[in-house]
Amino acid sequence: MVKRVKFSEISPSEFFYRNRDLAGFTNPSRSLYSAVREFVENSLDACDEAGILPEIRVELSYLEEGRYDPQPYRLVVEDNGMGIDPRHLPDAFGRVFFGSKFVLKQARGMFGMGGTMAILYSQITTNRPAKVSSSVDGVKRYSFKLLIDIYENRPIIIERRVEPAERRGTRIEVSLYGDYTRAEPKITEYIRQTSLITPYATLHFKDPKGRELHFERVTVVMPKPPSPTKPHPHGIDVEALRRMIRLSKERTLLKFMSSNFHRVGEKTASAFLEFAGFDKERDPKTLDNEELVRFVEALRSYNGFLKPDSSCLSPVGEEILRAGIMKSLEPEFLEVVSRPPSAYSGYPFIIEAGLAYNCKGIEGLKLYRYANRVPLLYDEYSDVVSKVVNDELDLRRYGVKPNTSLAIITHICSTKVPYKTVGKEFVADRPEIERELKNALRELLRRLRRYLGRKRSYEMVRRRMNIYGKYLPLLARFSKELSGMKRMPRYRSLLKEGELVEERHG
Amino acid sequence: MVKRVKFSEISPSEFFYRNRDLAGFTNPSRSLYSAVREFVENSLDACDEAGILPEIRVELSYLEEGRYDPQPYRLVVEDNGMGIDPRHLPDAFGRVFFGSKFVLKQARGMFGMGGTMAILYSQITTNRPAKVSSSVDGVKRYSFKLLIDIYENRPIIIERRVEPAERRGTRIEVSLYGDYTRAEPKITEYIRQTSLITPYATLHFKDPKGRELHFERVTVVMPKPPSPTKPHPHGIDVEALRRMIRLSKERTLLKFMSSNFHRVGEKTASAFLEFAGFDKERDPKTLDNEELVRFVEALRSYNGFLKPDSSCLSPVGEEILRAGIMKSLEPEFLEVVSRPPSAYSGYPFIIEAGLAYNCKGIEGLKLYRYANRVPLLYDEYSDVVSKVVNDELDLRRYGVKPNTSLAIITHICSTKVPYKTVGKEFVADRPEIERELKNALRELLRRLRRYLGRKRSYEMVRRRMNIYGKYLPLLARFSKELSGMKRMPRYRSLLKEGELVEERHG
Amino acid sequence: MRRGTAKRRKEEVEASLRKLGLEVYRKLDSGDFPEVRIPSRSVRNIVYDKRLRQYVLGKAFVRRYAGNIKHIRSLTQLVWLAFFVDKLLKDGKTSTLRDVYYSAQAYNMEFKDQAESNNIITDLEALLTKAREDFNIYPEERSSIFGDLTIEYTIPGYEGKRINLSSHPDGYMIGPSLSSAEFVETSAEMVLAVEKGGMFTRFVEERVHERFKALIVDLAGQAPRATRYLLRRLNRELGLPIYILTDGDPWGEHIAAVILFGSANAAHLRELTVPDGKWIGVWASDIVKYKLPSDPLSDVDVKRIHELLRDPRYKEGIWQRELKNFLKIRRKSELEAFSKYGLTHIVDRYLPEKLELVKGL
Amino acid sequence: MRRGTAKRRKEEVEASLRKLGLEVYRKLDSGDFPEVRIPSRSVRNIVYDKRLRQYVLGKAFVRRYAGNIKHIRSLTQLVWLAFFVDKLLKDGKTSTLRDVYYSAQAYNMEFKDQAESNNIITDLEALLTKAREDFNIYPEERSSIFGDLTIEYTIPGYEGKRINLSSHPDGYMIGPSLSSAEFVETSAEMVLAVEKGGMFTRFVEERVHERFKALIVDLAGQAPRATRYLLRRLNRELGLPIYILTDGDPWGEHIAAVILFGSANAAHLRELTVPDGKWIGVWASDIVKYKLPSDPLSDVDVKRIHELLRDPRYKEGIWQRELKNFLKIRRKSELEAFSKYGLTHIVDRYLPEKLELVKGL
Repeated sequence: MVKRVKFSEISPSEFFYRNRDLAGFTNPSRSLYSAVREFVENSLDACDEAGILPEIRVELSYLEEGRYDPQPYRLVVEDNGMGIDPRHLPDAFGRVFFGSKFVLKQARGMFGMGGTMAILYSQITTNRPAKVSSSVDGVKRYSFKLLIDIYENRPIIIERRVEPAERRGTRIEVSLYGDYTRAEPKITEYIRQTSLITPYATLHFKDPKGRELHFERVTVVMPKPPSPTKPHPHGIDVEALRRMIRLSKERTLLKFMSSNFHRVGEKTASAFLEFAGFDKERDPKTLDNEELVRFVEALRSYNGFLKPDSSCLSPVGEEILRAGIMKSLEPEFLEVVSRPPSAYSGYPFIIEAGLAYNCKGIEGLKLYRYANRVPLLYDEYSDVVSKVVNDELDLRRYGVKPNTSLAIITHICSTKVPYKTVGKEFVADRPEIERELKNALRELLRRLRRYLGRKRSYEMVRRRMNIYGKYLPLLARFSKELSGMKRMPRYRSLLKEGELVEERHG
Repeated sequence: MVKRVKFSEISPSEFFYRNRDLAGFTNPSRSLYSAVREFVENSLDACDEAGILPEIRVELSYLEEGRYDPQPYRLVVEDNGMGIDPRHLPDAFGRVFFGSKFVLKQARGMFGMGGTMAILYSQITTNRPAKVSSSVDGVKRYSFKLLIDIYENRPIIIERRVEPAERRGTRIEVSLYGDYTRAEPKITEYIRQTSLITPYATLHFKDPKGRELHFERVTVVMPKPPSPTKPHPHGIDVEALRRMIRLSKERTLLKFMSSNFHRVGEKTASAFLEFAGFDKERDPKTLDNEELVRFVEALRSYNGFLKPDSSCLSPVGEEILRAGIMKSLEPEFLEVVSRPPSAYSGYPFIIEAGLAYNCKGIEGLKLYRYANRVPLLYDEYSDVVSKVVNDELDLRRYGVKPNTSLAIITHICSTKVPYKTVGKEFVADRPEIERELKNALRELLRRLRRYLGRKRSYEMVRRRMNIYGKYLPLLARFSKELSGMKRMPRYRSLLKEGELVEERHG
Repeated sequence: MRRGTAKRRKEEVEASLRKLGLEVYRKLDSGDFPEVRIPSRSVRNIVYDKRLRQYVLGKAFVRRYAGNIKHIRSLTQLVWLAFFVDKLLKDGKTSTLRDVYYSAQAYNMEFKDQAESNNIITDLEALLTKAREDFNIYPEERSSIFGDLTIEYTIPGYEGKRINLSSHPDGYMIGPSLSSAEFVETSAEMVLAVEKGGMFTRFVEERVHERFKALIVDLAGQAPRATRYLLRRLNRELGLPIYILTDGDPWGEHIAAVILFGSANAAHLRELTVPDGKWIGVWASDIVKYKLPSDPLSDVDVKRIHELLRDPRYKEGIWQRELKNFLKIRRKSELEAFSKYGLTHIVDRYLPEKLELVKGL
Repeated sequence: MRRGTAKRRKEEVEASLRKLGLEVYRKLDSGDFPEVRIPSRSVRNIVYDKRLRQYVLGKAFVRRYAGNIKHIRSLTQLVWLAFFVDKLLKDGKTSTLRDVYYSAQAYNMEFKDQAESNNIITDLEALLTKAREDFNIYPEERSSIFGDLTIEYTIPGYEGKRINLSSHPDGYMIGPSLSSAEFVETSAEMVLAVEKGGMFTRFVEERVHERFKALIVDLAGQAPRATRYLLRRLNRELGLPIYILTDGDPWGEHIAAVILFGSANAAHLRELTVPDGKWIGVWASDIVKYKLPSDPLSDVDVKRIHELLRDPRYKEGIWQRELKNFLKIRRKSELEAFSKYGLTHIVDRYLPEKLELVKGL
């Protein structure tokens, strides 16, 4: 007997409400950590994008005294960033898939839903509204109390107020169930690692037990902020091309190409079209399916395109990275490298990496993984960096002995980091990323090998200096005694020659 | 200088197009595996729900001969299930968040987007339309060629045909980029493990090299199909309650309770409302925020509710599980257990587990993880089962020596399995699930310990039988020689007593 | 000089064995399960006897009762061993531990491994409070002796024969015939026991036996029991003071301590110790005083020192002081380290200085 | 009976040492860097000499040239060692490997570890084709001997003294004085060398020396070089056949083979082998024939057999046959396994049968 099957559709916030595990809100401990993290990242983004030296204050407190974990907490995160326009403020925090981060530009947040998920989670667990307030001008501050209508995927505004502002920036306050006892190590490690990659930020954290962590900025140099960009032709798939054509107003392939692709001007476009065998004057909208496929295959195989530039990316830069690592790890030897931009599936990315040898407080090998300046703390073994370090590099080949104190810091920045989960904890192993990581780490390891080699050979040379001075007289004395001769042999002339022969033998 | 920030909203299929890594479509090898898997699961669901003994045919072939991996493949999956109504067929495969699986009932597919994602992926990589056809009556078969309009999240129907059907069921054909060389072990392992948990199904797999895998059904007993259910009061959060009230037409709390909650009739409802201090006649829509919170807290702490029954769940059952494991692993010793239903966050679940000792072809410990009859092959170390087996159980305490050939089979069935990723590869560590897993495995391990103990002690007893017969005469002889006596001592009477004393000593 | 010690001991052992046989026989013959009570050798029953200055067993016993199926096998093994030893002694033969293990098979007895058979041998030692050398069971390891000592053999075929142990400068093996020999006469005034064969040869070469009127013993590492028994006899029967010279590390110190005060795993035996003996080095303080080449202590060394510091034998005097010195200087030296000053330095300088010093202690 | 062997060898060594000293001196004195060429001991230069029936070094040399900074240290060490050995011989003193290591410090020389100093000693052996015992350098390990052999010592203080090695039944240590003694007379007609001390004692007890007119040697495992040298001298100078009795496993077989044909790591030496000697068991075939208690071969045993099968010393006859037998039966037995038939069985039955059999080979 066949039954009738009911079909239906749900809203995005409904989907994520049902599947909040996907976004890192698995249990009270992990959820508390995820909430801290999502808000801090939003705050840092809000400063970076405006070129403001960040000053972030995080405060976690018990909602009621004397309870045991898991229990409700109040979480406040406050920044001096550029603020959010009051017209968008409720939507930005009360609607899934709504945000400023759906353009092709590097940012910490990416799915446009981290903050909203944290509010969703707090609402589910404590049923208290979130309080968000923001000032874009340092004059007026707009405050909202809001809940999320999950069914409809929209914010419900409970209260709206305008007050005089003391300074620019955004403040968010939520009440949520958490387990700080278990989350504490991760949260403090998160803030510590964030300060390593953001040495131009000042971070304050006050925990529910009243303990405070302060990280003062050590540099006022900020990374160049990124600007939105067009997609690179090497990474375009058929679907992407189809959509670009539909959205484009250009009527010829030449114009279409030169106005829609990253670093493609008329000259490049026309060379490419000739290579691919398409008429420059053809209306892109007339391409049929087969032609679209051929066009994409030609885009992929053509070698004449310029490499993606990094204008849309905001790498930390060697100087800042070096300052951050130096301050955090105090290594004996440190090298950093910023790889040239590369791309996967049309998304440009840059790998930055640091290698710190003989660090304070580190025994053996430790990985610091970052993606778009966000530290990744969970699921290390599923990450592409672990895969490269453990499976692809043989550290001993670089003269690194087991148990050497060694920190490997990797930073992948991209307009889109290929996370495997919405919880943003580990990066998928795209071959292009794997290759760049390998190149970066090999370069650093070669420099470390040179350093270790120099260190050793310096000591060698000094030792050799005295060898002839020591052994020739002994040789003379023993051969005299053994042969029963009366006087010492005349060996002095050899003292100098010894050195020369040595130099020849290298 | 503060820049203007652009806010915008995107569609769900847009989101997943941008973030296809999340759904397991990471690289050509993984994507091929994910596509096979999504379609096979849809097919099995379509049979199970209608009580049809499944017969599934999977065929993978090269789209063009003589190319190298990664290359385009044709994937065909065909079943004898109940078919899909032609009115819903295009939406079911061409729209994200549209499906039959958003009700509270156990099914393999869950996010309502696995099949759609596979089609999305095939479209992106080969730009060829998918062909889907289905017959619900065995008479007429409706066929569609379709593409997905990602921007608008809806199917584009390219061709629609009606033909006479040879039998009931659904067939789907897609062309997609893949890497079979690397995916082969996972795909064959997936089909093998699927046959273990579905011994009532016949599975055929033909691979691009022309090799075939056949798994014939070994039983015609099918698990009882699940029926949709209402949520259990213990697992309700404030948000869920708010939504139930909004959707309900009941005007009193008593009626509201007894018509919306799992196993709550008027008697239970009235006892609860008394306990919680709410007026039975109160209109649920008049509850304010504070009251909602109090109501939910009362729901959680009230002990009078019945446990969730398993009508909405479809465990495999001990008989079928045993048949499947026996056939696949041929163990020396096998025990299976089906735990009573339990619930987390309002979702009922059942843990089933098997423990197979001394299996064919298994060395050391091997985990077979299933969720709603789906084998989980990736990311074993992030899964709750690994956590329990490795961290919470000390196998040696149960007499299991290291390197013993041991298979642990776990099956969690639930109206909603808390996956950590959309790719459905590992289960989050909810405390309720962890506890049930622990109980199930401990029970099985205790039985194994008994078995191993009996095996040992049987041999012990036999050995002891002859001990007195052997040693008493020797003792007599040596003491005679040592003491220098002439004749043997009269010890024969002791031969019987020895046994008695032994029995007394236990 | 007492005489006949060796012979008297043999008769004692034979009498105890017969008594054991008789007890078991009588029980069996009257239809009862025989039993034997053996002093327990468990750690809790090992105590340090301050008066005897050695480890001894306490009052706890282990019961081997033939009526218990878990005991009958080991009890039979024990009685078989007593019977086998009795035969060895009567026939004037010796045996190794390994021989005992295999010999059982000739009697339909078996041991599951060497450890089991060794354990039964120790049971019999504990039961009779006699060392296995008294049962004519000798280990493989041998040390050796040299010097002016005339002995008279008691083993079959050599009864009454005498030799003097100063004729062969490479040394005489200390085996069954020497262990069972009677001492006749000596001109020696002390015994110098050294840890290593190389040093033994050095001492002979440097005529230490003449210059110091000494018998020289090569301990060959941790001294075998036959050697410890011989040292005790030399001390008791001939009144010779015993001086022990080892490597300068905790292991060397322990070699000396075991000879003087016995070992925990021979707590069931008496008459193996020489409480009046002296350890004459190499002390930790000698390493500093003589500026010896040295190596840093390893982790194992340090761990061993901490173990010994808790041991009652090391509670006082030189024993305690030197352990602490090792810990302080964190270094160790071997006997050969004196070669830094020439091969004869240890005999010419160190030995006389040290003997002088120790006599005053 | 040849006489004076020991003395002649000593003079040869002293002459070679002086020659080495003179060469180095002359080069230095004429302003040139001295050099020494030492036969290479690398695996590629070790070849099996069928005629000599032992491993020997090929024609390759290693050059130690003082002008090369990598060589000057080891060349100086070599010359120092020659000087030190010369002194040892002149003073009639002996030394252990360890002593050499430490003695260097007295001369401002140092070795970074014992391995380095041992290696230089082997260099000098290879250069002079003489064993380190010829340099008066003896290892710690000692084996022993018993039986009717009268020797005359040559070491200082004992020159001309004679003793007979049958007076002390526990055995005489084989050390520097025995190695350097001259043989005076013997009534023995063969030498029986056994792998283990326990079996040695058994043989003495069972009067094997009288019943078989034999000298009995305890090899104490893999025979030290001094013992191998002694066995060769007993064979060459006294014309005594050498019979070797070991455990029945590949390791025992190899102990015998090394005595007869030398070892690869002494390929730079001659006069340590006894190619006419015989291995009289325990053979793999004896394990079957005598139904001996046995243990299964371990993986290491099997691996060892396959190594030996590739070794030219094992290419033919009994050596090849028994290795294959071990592989076939997959079991091994110890000498003590004969105790299954009573302690004296090995002497009463096995030994005469086996000697009879082997003489026919």
